[in-house]
Amino acid sequence: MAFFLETLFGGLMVGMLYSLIALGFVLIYKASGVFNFAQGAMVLFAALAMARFYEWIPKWFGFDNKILANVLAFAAAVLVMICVAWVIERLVLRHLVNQEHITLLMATLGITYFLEGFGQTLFGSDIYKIDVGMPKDPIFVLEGMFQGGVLINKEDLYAAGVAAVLVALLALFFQKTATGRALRAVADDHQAAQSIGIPLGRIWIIVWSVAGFVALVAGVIWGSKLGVQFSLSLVALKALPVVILGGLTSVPGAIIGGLIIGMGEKLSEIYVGPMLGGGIEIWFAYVLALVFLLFRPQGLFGEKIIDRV
Amino acid sequence: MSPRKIGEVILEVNNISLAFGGVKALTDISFDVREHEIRAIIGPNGAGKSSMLNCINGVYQPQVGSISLRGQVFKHMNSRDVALMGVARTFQNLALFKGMSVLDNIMAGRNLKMRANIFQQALRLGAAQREEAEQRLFVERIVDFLEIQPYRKTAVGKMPYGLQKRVDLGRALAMEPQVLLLDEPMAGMNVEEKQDMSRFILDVNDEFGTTIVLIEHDMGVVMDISDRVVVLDYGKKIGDGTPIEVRSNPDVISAYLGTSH
Amino acid sequence: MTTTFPRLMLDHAGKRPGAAALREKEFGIWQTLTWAALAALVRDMAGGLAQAGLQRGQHLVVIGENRPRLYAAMLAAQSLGAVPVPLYQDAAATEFVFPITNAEVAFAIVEDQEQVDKLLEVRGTCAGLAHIWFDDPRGLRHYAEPGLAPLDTLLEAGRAFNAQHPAFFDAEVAKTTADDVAAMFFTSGTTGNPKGVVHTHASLIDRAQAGATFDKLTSAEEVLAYMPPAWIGQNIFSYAQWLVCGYVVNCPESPSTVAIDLNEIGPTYYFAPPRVFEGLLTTVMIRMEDAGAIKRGMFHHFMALARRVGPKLMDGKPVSVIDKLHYALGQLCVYGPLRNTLGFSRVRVAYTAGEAIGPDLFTFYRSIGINLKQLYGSTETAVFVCLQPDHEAHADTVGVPIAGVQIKVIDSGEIMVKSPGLLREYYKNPAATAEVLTPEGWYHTGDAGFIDAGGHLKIIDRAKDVGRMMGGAFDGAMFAPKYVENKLKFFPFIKEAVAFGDKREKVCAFINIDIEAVGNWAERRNLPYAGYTDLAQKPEVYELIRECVEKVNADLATDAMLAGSQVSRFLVLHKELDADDGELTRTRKVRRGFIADRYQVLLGALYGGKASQYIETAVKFEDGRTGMVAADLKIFDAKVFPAVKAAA
Amino acid sequence: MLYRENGQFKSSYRTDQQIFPILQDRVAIGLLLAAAFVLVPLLASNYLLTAIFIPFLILSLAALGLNILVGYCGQISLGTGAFMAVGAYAAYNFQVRIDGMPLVAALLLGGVASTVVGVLFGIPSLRIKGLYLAVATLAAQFFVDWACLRLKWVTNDSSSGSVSVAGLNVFGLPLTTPVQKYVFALAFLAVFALLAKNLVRGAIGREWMAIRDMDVAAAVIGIRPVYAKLTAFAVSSFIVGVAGGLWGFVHLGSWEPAAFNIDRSFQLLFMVIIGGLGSIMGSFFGAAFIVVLPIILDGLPYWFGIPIDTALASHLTFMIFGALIVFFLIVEPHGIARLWSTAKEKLRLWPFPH
Repeated sequence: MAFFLETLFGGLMVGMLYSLIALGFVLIYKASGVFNFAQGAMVLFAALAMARFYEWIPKWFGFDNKILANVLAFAAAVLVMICVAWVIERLVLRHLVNQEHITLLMATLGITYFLEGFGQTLFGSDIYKIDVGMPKDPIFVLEGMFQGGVLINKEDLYAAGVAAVLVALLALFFQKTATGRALRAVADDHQAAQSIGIPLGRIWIIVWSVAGFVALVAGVIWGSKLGVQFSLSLVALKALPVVILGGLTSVPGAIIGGLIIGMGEKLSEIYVGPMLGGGIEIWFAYVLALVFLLFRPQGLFGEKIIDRV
Repeated sequence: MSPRKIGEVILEVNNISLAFGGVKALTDISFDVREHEIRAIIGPNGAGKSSMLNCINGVYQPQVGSISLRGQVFKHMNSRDVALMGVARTFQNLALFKGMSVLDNIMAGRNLKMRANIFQQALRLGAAQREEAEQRLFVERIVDFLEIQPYRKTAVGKMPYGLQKRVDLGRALAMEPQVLLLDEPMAGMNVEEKQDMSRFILDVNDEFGTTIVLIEHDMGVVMDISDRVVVLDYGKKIGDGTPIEVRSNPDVISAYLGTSH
Repeated sequence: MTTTFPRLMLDHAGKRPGAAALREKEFGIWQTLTWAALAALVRDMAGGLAQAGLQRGQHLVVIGENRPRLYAAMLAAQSLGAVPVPLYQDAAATEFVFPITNAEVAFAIVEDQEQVDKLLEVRGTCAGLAHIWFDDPRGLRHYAEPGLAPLDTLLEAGRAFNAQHPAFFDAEVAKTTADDVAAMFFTSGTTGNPKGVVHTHASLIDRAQAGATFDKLTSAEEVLAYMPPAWIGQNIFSYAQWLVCGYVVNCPESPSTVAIDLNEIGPTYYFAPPRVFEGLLTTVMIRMEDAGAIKRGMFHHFMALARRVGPKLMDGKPVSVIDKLHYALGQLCVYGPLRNTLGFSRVRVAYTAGEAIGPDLFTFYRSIGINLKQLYGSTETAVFVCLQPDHEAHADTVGVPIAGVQIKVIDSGEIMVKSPGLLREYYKNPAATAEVLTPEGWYHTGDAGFIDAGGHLKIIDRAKDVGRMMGGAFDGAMFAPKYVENKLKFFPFIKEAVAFGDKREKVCAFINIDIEAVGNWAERRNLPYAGYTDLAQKPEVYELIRECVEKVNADLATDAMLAGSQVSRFLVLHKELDADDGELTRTRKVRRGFIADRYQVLLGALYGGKASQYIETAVKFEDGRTGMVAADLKIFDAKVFPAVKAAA
Repeated sequence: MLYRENGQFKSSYRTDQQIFPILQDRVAIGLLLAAAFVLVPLLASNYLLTAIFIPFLILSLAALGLNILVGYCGQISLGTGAFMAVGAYAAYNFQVRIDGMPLVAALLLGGVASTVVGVLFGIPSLRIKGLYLAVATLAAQFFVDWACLRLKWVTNDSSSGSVSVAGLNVFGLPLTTPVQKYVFALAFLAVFALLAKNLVRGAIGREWMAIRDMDVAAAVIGIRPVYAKLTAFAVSSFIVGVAGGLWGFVHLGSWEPAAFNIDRSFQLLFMVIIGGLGSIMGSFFGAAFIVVLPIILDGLPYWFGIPIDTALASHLTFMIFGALIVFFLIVEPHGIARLWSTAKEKLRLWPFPH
């Protein structure tokens, strides 16, 4: 039982991170109708930036203060991600306005490749570490209930906390701020939004920047767990089924989907995996999402698609 | 000119209601279409005319009501079955296959007549080869009928709007339909194009005895060529009868005066 | 010549039954009709006609575009010894009345609903017209008119009839002799009623043969038939010579696809009046305007070369090796591709006739390697009188008299012709016949001209139009309006011109601008305009035309004989001269007299020295409606040059 | 400019519907084939053959298959690598488990296996559209990756999932030298290209394109989306599967699942985009482009004497690919094939611009 709970928690933690990345997808999709395959690359890119600035900045300015270094590096990374967003809007999005989804998806594939290449050219392709000072030591909870209690990784707890906060903030941002409302308007209907004078271009830059920010946070958390390296860009692939499950256009969908996938993946790995020879978590999420789609093609919270003719 | 003889009821719509989420597109619509007649459905934009056709084609599934086609009653229509039962259809805002040539677009309308299996097609064995030629001949007759010979091999996207409308009609004719549903065939056309199109519609009805259900939002054209007219407004039926009857129907008049047409 | 058209047809069917006789583009491919199939078709049709009561010597009207079954109809009629009378498919219904009544026509075979409607419209006045058969049933399903039936029913009947009388057809064909009447062509004369020109099998076949031998035509030629079959030219090239040589005649899919069809077929033997070549050249130039700078540069470079070298090569004159190589390069880059896009890659012999052709136009085609030549002839002479031999084509002459033709120029300067191809008579019009045919069998061509040193015939003008100036600078000088008009029309900007001056002190002219060419010219100078009338009255346009007129004057001045014909005042008409308004003949020749009457006021203004003149004119539109065109026309003066005596 | 079409008129639908209606094109293609079958084997060095020609041919075949699904039927797939893998491993199993199994048969059976899997993963396309489907196809990719790695029987119990074939022969003829392999692959490609062309210009091809361009209208004229989409998946994954077999057997000789991982899927997708969606010819262009480009990119620095380390080179390659994809999607969404056909049109209309 305790073991089960541990796995469950573990799953939830991971799930929270998936949600974080999925959130990036949803944001961009809502605002620009783009299924941003490059989210993963952005995570890698952001994490690389963070990691390297963390090394470089102290050298440049000749000080030795971890906190300050981290803060500055983070700020720098944020700036970088905003530039990325701006460039993408300039060079890609505005030229592909009102194209079919598929075309846009493929464009983001292009962006993925470019960012991966560019990121590693710029920041190098070794393994770097991010240390934002998250405690590594595990803690035990519910010791009263089970002897030995349930082991939880403190780091995961923090991470989950951060993720939760971020999600909450984004939700607020969407519901309350003017930009948020504008975003929703754009999401509903580009032309209409344009006609009432919402500047599409700026909206897109904002959204992609936000997505970039989310990517950065995700990158930092994952990075500090596993170190920053190319494989980081693959976490996006883990997040895809989450988006599908939750529905491309739904923020809560992304969160809940994330948790479901997170748990499902871990549990299946432990309880089903062995029977199949293990390592099934890579595809389990997908098959789960796929099977689910067959019954609800638009995902958990996605809007129904009506063909107009 | 010897008059066409109007036959029995071939298509009947009974108490159809259709809603998207909360939005009611159609409420309790009923009307019938007789063989060989030209039956018009008119009404201001957004009156639910296209939705009506979409129900008949099985593009939309009405929540209430039934449709009976050539005696058979259906709760829901299935697009293919409808096609197999000889109902063809054109679209309001051109639903042509943009990537394909005029010939291929119309050829696609012959797909139900194609018998050769995929292997024969891959090897283009006798059967497939012959079939392609036979169907091509049929398609060419339509090209000839619609007077689009100079364009047969151009991609439909590159053609002037008026001619694209003809191709759309051609694709429908390729199905040798008993019933032809035309969704605003003259929308966005200049006077000359409208004249041509109405000539084609009359010719179709005349040469092949095809029953025609015609949607238009501008009354002028319809009144000239149609035998009976249904009038929709905000998803409700507000009039049904011969052009003259409809013209004198107060609800219709108000509906049309109410909306600038 | 002892054979007849039906016999020629049967010969081909006998010798080469499988060979293609006719092709028609229908349903996207070229449907081929072999000689054997044609023979069968004709046999059936003849049977049907016979059973319907068509008698030897009676007339059968044929109206429509070039369609195999209409050609068969003519053969069928001839097989029975009856006379096919092709009429212009684009003529108004009323224009059918005279021919039909004049020739007591009882039978008509027409193409489609359009023609049927026209015939039904005039049926009231043409009581005799008992039977009308149509080729294309589209839209005619519900017509319930007595005697109106689809061609297929006629063929049915024919098959049945032939089944009962198997020997009938061949017997009838045998009965017909070369000297029987083969066909009748109505010439829409510039004045009065049209005249029916009667030709025998002998006359037509003899000329067709002569022409064929002259250009060594074989049964391998490909011809595209796109001009009105009622025009003798089309008839000779795609009927008489077709049967004589046994080559293939191809019928376009529809008038709107002629260009495409021409390109697909790539005829080896081509025939068109100058205006067609003119139209082609204009489109070439316009399309090149859109080309990139480099391409345009290349094009103009090689066209310049072509103008310099091309004709020499065509006429087999010596050319320097460098030029030869340079031209060869041009072949690759421009001439070859150009011929291909125009559809002339395979042309071996091309003719232009009907009216004079501009030197620039003429040399353009010859210089890019198309063997374009001129011929001289008319309906009355079965076309072939003079032809230009290969290597001897000039813009200003019309070639040498060919086999069987005698030519003499009488004192009045009119050209007289004697040849086996002369008409037998004008139908039911002995007076008119006597006017043109002398007892000795000479034919008055009505053209003024002379045989030049090289033995080539040079035409100046219609004899009756040649006039004399009276008073003014060139008192008593010769005035050749047509000659002047043609020189004007040779400019791409001028569509039509009408010159006046006979018994007047100076020459004045009406001008029709070419809306396409001038319109383009205007666009390139972004000069806005609303329609023809507006554009015509732009001062810029007037200046443009003035330049042309003065060029012509300068040119005329060099010829002592014609110096008097220089144009000193002109105006640009507010409407395009139109056959529907009777200003042009169906073959687009200007009716000078008619125009002079119609636009009295304008003439008055021209000679009265006014600077502008208001006018309004009733016009008939294609759909038969009529309307008014009104405008205030400017009148410009043009510089006149003193005659250069030396040039005489 | 080089075209002389006068007199090339068609008097039967058969001649009008042939693949190359214009004489000059038929000649050109004839020469091209001759060159490919005769000149290349004679002249090309072993390096060229193994490094460029053979990969080009096999990837062209795979791209061709993918193009049918994405370009003609409009169903995007990110799992092409998986179907190649299925083809390769299935062929391998037929080869090793059934002795005396002829190579060609093994490859084709591999294709069949891939077809089955393809249809299986195509089924969602009936309910799921566009983006959702795209993601769904990733499921195939990951599942197959996993299967090849973890299911021992797939790799005939080889650890690490790597397998190898040797001593190949076709109907008794050895298949060992690069030239032999090249000709073998070329033959496959030629035949499949022809068959594919026949399909896309036939009834089924029109159904695919109809679904792609306007699925509602397609349904209304009686086309069954189910049938159209599944046949597209079937045909596509069959060809891709065979290509996979060839890749493993002919090109690699011994391989492991990584040879068919998600990067392969993307690479093929890029070939199709850059080459030209909905164009058989485009598949070849795309393949050529993506096979040759990296080699040039690697080569360039050395030719210009600017040494850059391989890591950087590969990163640059990534960037350039990415940029090119975006470039093509923006500037010429129909890829090189469209450029080609416009050029051809210009030649036909020469000297006129249009």
